[in-house]
Amino acid sequence: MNISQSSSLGRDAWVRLRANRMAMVSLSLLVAISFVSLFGPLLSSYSYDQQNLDHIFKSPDSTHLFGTDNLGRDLFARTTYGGRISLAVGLLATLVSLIIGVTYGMLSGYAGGRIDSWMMRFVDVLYSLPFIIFVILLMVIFGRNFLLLFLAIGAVEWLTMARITRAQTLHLKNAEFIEAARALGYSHARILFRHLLPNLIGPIIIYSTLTVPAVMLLEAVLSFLGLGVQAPMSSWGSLIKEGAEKMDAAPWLLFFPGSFFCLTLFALNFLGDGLRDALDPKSSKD
Amino acid sequence: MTRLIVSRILQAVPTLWVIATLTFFMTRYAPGGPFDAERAIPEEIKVKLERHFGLDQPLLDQYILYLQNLLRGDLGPSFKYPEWEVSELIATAFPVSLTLGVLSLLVALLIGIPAGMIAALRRNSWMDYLPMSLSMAGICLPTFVLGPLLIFALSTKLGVFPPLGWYGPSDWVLPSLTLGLFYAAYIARLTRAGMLETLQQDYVRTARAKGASSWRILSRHAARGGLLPVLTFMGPAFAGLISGSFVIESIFFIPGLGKFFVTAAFNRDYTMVLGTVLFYATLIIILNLLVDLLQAWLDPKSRKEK
Amino acid sequence: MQSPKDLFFPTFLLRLFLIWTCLWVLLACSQPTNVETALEEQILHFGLGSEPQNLDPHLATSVAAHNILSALLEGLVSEDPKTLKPKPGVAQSWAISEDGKIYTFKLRKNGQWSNGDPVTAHDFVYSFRRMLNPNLGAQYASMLYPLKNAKSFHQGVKSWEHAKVGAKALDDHTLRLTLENPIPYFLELLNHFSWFPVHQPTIEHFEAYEKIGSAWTKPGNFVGNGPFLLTNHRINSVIEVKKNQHYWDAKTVRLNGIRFYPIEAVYTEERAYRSGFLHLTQSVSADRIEFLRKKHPDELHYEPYLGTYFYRFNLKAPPFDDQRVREAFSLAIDRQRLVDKVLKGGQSPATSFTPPGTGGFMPVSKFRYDPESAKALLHSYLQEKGMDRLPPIELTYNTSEGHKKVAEALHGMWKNVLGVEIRLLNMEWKVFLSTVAKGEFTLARAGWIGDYIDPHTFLHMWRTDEGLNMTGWGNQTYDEALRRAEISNSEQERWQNFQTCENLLAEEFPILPLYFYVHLTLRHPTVKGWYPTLLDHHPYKYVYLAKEEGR
Amino acid sequence: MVYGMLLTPNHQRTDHMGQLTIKNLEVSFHSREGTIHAVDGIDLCINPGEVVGLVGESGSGKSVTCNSILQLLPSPPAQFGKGKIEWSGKDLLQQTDDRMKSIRGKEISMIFQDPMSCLNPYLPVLDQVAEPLLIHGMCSPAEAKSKAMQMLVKVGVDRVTENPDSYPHEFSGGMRQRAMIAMALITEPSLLLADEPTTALDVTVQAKVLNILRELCSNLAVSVLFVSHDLGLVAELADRVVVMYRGKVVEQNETSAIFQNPQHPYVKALIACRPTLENTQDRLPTVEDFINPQPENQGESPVETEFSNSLKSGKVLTEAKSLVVEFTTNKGAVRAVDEVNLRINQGKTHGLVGESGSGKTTLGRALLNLVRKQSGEVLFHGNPISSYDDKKMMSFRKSMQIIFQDPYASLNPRLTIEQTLIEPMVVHQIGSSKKERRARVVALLEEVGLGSEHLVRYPHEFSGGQRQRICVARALTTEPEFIVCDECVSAMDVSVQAQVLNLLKALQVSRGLTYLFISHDLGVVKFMSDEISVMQKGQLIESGPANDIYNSPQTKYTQKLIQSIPTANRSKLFSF
Repeated sequence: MNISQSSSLGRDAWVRLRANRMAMVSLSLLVAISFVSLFGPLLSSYSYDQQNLDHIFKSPDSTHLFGTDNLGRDLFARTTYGGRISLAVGLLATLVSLIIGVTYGMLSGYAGGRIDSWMMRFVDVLYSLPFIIFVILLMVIFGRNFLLLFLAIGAVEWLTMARITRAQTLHLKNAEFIEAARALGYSHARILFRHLLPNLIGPIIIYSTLTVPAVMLLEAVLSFLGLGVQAPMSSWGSLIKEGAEKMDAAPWLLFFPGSFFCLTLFALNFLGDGLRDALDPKSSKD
Repeated sequence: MTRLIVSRILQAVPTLWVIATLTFFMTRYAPGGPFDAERAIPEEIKVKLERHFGLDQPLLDQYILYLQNLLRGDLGPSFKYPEWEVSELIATAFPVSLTLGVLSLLVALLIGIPAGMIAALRRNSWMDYLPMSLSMAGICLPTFVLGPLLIFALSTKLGVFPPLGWYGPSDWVLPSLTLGLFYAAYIARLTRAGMLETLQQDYVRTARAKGASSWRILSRHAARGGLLPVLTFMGPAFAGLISGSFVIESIFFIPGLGKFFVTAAFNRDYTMVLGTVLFYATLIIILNLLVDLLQAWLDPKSRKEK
Repeated sequence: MQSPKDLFFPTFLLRLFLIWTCLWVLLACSQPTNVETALEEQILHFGLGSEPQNLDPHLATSVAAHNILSALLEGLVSEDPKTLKPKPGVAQSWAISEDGKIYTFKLRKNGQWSNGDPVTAHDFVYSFRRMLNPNLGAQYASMLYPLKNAKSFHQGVKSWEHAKVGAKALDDHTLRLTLENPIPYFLELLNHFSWFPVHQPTIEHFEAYEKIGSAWTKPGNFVGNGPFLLTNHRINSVIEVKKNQHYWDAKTVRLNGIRFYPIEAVYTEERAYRSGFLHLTQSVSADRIEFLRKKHPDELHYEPYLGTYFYRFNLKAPPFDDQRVREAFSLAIDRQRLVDKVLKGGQSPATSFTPPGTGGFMPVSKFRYDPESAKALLHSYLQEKGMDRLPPIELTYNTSEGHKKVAEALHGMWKNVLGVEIRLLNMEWKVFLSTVAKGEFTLARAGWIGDYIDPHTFLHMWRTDEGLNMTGWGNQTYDEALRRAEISNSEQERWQNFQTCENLLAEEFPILPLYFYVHLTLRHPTVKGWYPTLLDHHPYKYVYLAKEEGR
Repeated sequence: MVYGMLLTPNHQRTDHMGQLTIKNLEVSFHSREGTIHAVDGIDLCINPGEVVGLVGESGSGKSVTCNSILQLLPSPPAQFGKGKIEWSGKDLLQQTDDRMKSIRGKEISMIFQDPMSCLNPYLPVLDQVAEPLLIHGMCSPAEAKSKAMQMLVKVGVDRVTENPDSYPHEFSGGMRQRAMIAMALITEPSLLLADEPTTALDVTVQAKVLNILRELCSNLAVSVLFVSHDLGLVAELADRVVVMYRGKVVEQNETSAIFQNPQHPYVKALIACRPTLENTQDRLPTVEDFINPQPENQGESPVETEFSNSLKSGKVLTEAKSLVVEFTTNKGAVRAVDEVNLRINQGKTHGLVGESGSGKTTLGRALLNLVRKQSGEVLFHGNPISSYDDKKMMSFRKSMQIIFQDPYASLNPRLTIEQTLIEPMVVHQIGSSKKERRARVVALLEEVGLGSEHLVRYPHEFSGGQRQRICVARALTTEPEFIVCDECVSAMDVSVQAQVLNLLKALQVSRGLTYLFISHDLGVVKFMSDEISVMQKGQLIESGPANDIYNSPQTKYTQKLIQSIPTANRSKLFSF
C-alpha cells in the first residue's frame, strides 16, 4: 500500500486517507476480504469443488467454518473462491468501463463543438439499446466466458461514466487554470491527463463505487438466469442466489456469501467517499 | 423543444434499424433453432415447419422480408407460441410490465426521496446514517433475496399478500415493493447528494433570510434543483424497471415482458426476440426523450429558448 | 447553511409515509388463500410447470399440453385413475380381432362436443387424417404409425384415398382401426393426445386443417369433448377450464374448474404451494426434499415415473471410442449413493435402461458399481495408449439446478475413483440440443420419459441411425432383436428380445444410465381421487376436493 | 405571554423599537483543525433610520457579524459567546426558531453580495420578490404580486411588467441586485442588512444600484447596515462608519470624521492604499506600512535599471490590426471584438477599461492567440502570429503570459505550488535539471514575496493575495516579455490589491515587462498604465495617454465611467 513515492498528490491523499477512520476501516476490510479471497482457498483444507455426500447441509461448526452446501462442499472454500471471481468481475469490468468512459467523455468534452455533439449523439444512440437484453442475448448465444462478461458489462457501464466525465470536463474546460495551461503552451495531452483528469477524480470515484456493486449484481442476475459462472465454480452472486432459495432450511448458505458481498459494498462505498475527500486537497482544511 | 423531439425521432429510425439488424443476425447465427427439441423432429417435418415460417429462404431475403413487415408494423407470429402474434403477446405483457414499473417507481420515489431529504437535512446525525445505511443495505440486497424474504414474511407466514401471480391489485404489492426498494436505495442517495448541494446554494440562504419555513425552503426552493439528479436517473431507471424486471417476474410469476423476452431468447423464438428488443428500444428512446423534455421544462433557461 | 434544530420538519414527511403505508394495507386486506376457498368452489389450483406451446392436440408436444388437453378432450378410451388401464371413453365398448390387428370401437350415442354437436366416428377419422397430413407437419405424427398405411400417407407417398389408412368409420358410431402389427399396448396408446379428436367444423372455420398456429385453440373458440371447457388463457399466467355440461359423464365430474399455472421456477412454485396458492406442484427441488419432508411430511409425494436419467457417451471420439473407458466410467459411479445422498427423492438407481416393470418387463440389471475394476480398466487403457492420465473430459449438460447437481456429484465420483479431471460445461437448452445433435460433445446429460408403458418406448432409441441415438453407437444384433420384438404378438418373445437389447447396452456402454425418475410433488391433503400413476396421468373427472378429515 | 406583557413596561418596548444593539458579540467556528474566533467581542449600535457602514477586509468578521444578526450561520460549526444582539429590546440570540422566522424578512431584511446565485434560478423573479409578503402572511397572493410588481418598477426592473414570468437568468447582474433590493424592502422592514451588495457589479451599475438603495431607504426610513470592503463606497452612503480588523472593531465614527481624521493605523492604511485617479505615486502604501512601519519596505520601490530603460524605447511589442473575434451562441454570432486596432509599446503598461461584456477580456485572449479570431491580425514583434508554425508558437507562448481575475480558479487545485511552477519549465525546457528548476522556482517565489516553505502547499492553503502572487510567479517562469493582466486585482480587498499592484509595478521595472492591464476600475488602470484604451461593445472608443483620458475624456462613455467611481475615491479630499 505504499504509494508515497509516485506523486505528491498521491502521498498527500494517502496521509489524508489515513486520517479518515471510516475509510481506513473500509480499506482494511477490503484488504482483508481480498486477502481471504486470494488465499482463503489455499488455506482451507477443502477445495471449492470437493464434495462430501455424507455431510450435506451441515450448519457451521469447527470442521466447516461456514457449513456445507447441498453436495457437502465447504462453504468457506466456496465463498472465498467466489470472492475471487466476483471481485475480479466487479473490479475489472468497472476498470473497463472507467477507461473507456473517462477517455471518451474527456475527449468529447474537451474537443467541444461539433465533435462533442457527434460523440454524445453516439452515446445517446447507445443509450437506447436495451443493454441488459443484449448482454443476455450475447451470453445465450456465445456461451459465457469471462472476457465476454467484462466486455459486455463494461460496455453497459461506460456510457454513464462518459456522460459524467464529459459534463465535468465541460465545466472545468473553461476554468482559468486550464486556460493558464493553454497560455503556457502545454500540449493537449498534458492538459487532459495532468490537469483535467485529476480534477475529475471525485465524480469518477463516486460513480465507480456505484458501478462495482452494479456489476456484481449484474453477474448475480446472470447467475439467476443460469448464465453466470460455470459450475462448480462459484461467485458471490451465484452463492447468494442459491442461498436465497434455501434460506429457510439452510440460512448460512445465504448469510456468509451475503455478508461478504454486503461488507465489500459497504467498504467500497465508504472507501470511495474517503478517497474522493482524500484526493481533494481542499478537504483537509475546509 | 420541437427541435429536440424532431431530432430524436430522426435519430430513432436509424437506431432502431441498427438494433433490428444486429438482433436479426445475432439470433440467426446463434446455435440452435426454434424447432430443436430433445425429441428430434423428423427431417421432413422440420423442412415443413421451416417453410411454414419462411426459414427456408436465403437469410438476406428473410431479413428484407422482415424489414418490410416491420415497416408495416407487422412483427409476425411467435415461433414458440404459433397461435399468437408477437404484437399480441407484447400487448398483453406490456401493461403488466408498465404497471409493475410505475408502481415500483412510485415506491422508489416515495421512499427514496423523503429518506434522502431527511438524511440531507439531518446531515451527520443518526437520521442521516440510518437511512443511508439502510439504502446501502438495499443496494446490497439483490431482488432475488428480498423477494423470497418478503414472500416468506408477508405471504407464507402472515398471509397478508398473495405470494405470486398478477391477478388483482393485491398481487401488485410485493413485487413492486421488492423492485422499488432497490431503486429507492439509489434514489435516496441521489436525493441526499442533490439536496446537500442545493441546500448550500446562496438562494437557499436568501430564502432563509426572508423568514421562509424549513418546509417552504425544502419544497419551493431546494427541491427543484436538488431533485434534478434524481430526474436524470429516472429515465434509465424506469427503462430498467420495465425491461430488467425478469428476475422479479420469475420470482413472482408475473406475465411481464421480461419473462417473455428471456424465454424467447432461450427458445430461439426469432420473431419474439426481435419484437421485444425493438419494443424495448423504442420504449427507452421515448423514456429518455421524456426525461429530457421534463428536464428542459424544469430548467427555466431552456424552457424559454424553445 | 442551517442548524439542525431549525431546518427540520418531519411531520409532513411522516404523514406522507403514513398515507403511503395505509394505501398498501388497504390493498392488502388479508384474503383467504386459494386452497381455502377451493373447498367451497371446487377449483383445483394446478402447478403446470411450464407454458404449453400449443393447445392443438395434433401440434402439442409437451407434458404441460397433455395436462391441459386431457381436461379438454377425450379419446376413444379413458383411463382408470389408479392403474391407467383402459376404461370406456368416447367408445362405449370395443372388440379386438384374433390376430390383435383390428380394433372395432362402438361409440356412445350421447357423446357431445362442447357446442352440443354429437361426437361421431367421422370426427376421429378426420382427426387422424389431419394428424397424418404431411402438410400440417405434426411433430408427433409418428405416434399414429401403428395404423396400417399411416406411414406411407404421412410421408406423402399416397393420397388419403389411395393410402387406405387403417381407420374407417363404419357408421356414425362405429370406428374400425386396422394396425400394421399387433401392439399389446395399443389401447393405452390411444390416451396420448395425438390420438384425440378435434371438432371438424371448428377446424375448418379457422382454416386450421393444414396450418400451424391458428386461433381455434383460444378460449371461446376451442370446442372439445372432454370433461372441461377452456375459459381463459393468459400466456405465462394462467389457463382456466370449467366444467363442461355437455360432457357425457358430467355427473362424475366433481370439480367445477381447474386453474393451471405455468410456474417454471421450482422455488417459486414451492413458495406458491406453501402459501396456499396451489394444490399441487409440478416438481420439487432435490435440495428441498429433506426440509419439506420435515415440514410437510404428508404432502410430499414420491410417485414412480416412467423415465430414465442417463448420460450419452460420444463414441466417435477418444477416449470414449474405447469400450474400456466407458465401462470404467460406468463402474466408477455409485448409483445408490447418488440416489440416496444427492437426489434424495426416492429415485431408484438405474442398473438397466428400461425402468423395471415397464408394461410388466423386468430387465436383468447389468450396470453396477465396482471402483476397483473401474480403475483397472482405465489403467489398462492408459497403459496401452502410453498416457499418464486422461485429458480433461467435458461434461455437457443443459442449464438446470438439478442437472448441475448430478453433474457436480459425478464430477466428484470420477475424480475420486479414476482421478479424472472433468470439466462441467452447462449450456442453454437450445445450444445444448444443437451441440448434442451435431455430436460435438464428449459426455452429455440426457433423459427420456416414456410415451407409453412398454419397453419399446425406451429401447427403440438405440437403433442404429435412429435420430435419438446421437452416440454414434450401432449394433446389428440390437437392431435385429428390436425388430423382432416389434412384430411379435407374444409377450414372452418380446421380453426376450428386449432383454437382448438391454444386455447389449450393458456390454458396450454407449450410454450411462443413472437413475429412474420419480415424480416428486407437493400435494395438498384436500385433493382427493388422485393416485400415483406411472405416466403421471390423473384423469380429472375423478378428482375432487374435500376436508382433510374425510381422508 | 400574558405575564410577559404585564411584566414588560410598555414605554421600554417603544424605546428600543427598531434599534439594534450588539454587545460584546463573540462568534467562533469550531472545526477539527481548531477554533477560529471570527468575531471577537464587538459592540455596535444602529439607531432607527441610521445608515451604518461596516468596513473591513475579507476575513475581518464583518459578514459573520451581519449573518449573526439574522442567525443565518450554521451552528455548528458557529458558536456564540456571551454577547448579545438586541433588537427592539430582545436578544436575538435567545429567540426561538419560530420567532426568528417571523423577524427575518419582516423586521430585518438582508441582501447579499452575489446577485447571480442569490436568486433561485427555478422561480420567476416576481414570485420571489412577492414571497416575503406571503411568508409573513401580510397579504393575499394576488395582492402580493401586484405589490411586488410596483416595487420592481420602483427599483427599475421594468421588464416584469411586460413579462411577469421572467426568470433570474434573463436579467443582468445589476437588475438582479435591484430585484434583491425590492425583495428585501417589500415588507418595509425596520432594518436592512446589506452584505457587500455591489461588490460583484460593474462600477457604472454599482453607482446606479447604490442610488436606488439610498433613495429607497431614506424614503422608507429604513435603517441600514452596509457591509463593504470599500471604504470609498461606504462613504457614499453611510452616516457612520465602523471599521473592523481581525474580528475587532478598531474605529467607529461619523463618516466625514473617519475620512478626515482616521485614528487607527489600519484605517489610515485602508484610506491610503486605494489607488485614486489623482494618485501619481509609483508605489501604493500597504497596510503593512502602517501597522508595522519598516524602513526597508521602501527599498522595494522601483529601481530603474539600464536594462529596463533600454526597453522603454517606444518600440511596438504587440499589435492588433482590425481584429475581429466572434462567438456563436444560440442567437447567432456575437462580435465580442469588433475591428480593434491596438498597439502596445514595449516596456509599457497599456490599460484597457470597459464594463463587463465590453469584450476586453476577449481582446486580451485574442492577443495571446487563446481564442480563434475571425479576421484581422495580431502582430508580435511585427510578425503576424497566424504565420507561426508549432515551434514558433511554443516560443511565442513562452514569451507571452496571462494572469487571471480569480487566482484560485487559475491554479490547478490538485497540484502543489512546486508542481505548478516547475511544469512550465519542463514543457519549455527551461533549466536542465530538476535541481536547477527548483532553484529557479525558489528564486521566483522570493521575488514575488513568498518563500520556499510554500512549495509543498496546495493553492487552497493560501490567501487570495498570495495565490495571485503565485500566479504572477507562474507567469514569470517562462521569462515572458508580455503579460496580460486580466482583471487581476478586481476580486481583491483594497489592501491586498495594493500589494499585488506594487509587485506588478516592481516586476515591470526589474524585468522590463510589458503589460496589458485589463480592469473595469478606472482608478486602478490609471494608477498602473502609461496608456489607456476604453472599450465598449467590442470596439475601442478612446485611446491615449493615461492622464489625457482622465483629464479630458472624449466620449460620454468614458465620462460615465469616471463619474461612477465613488466620490470618496474621486475626490482629492481623501487622497494623500
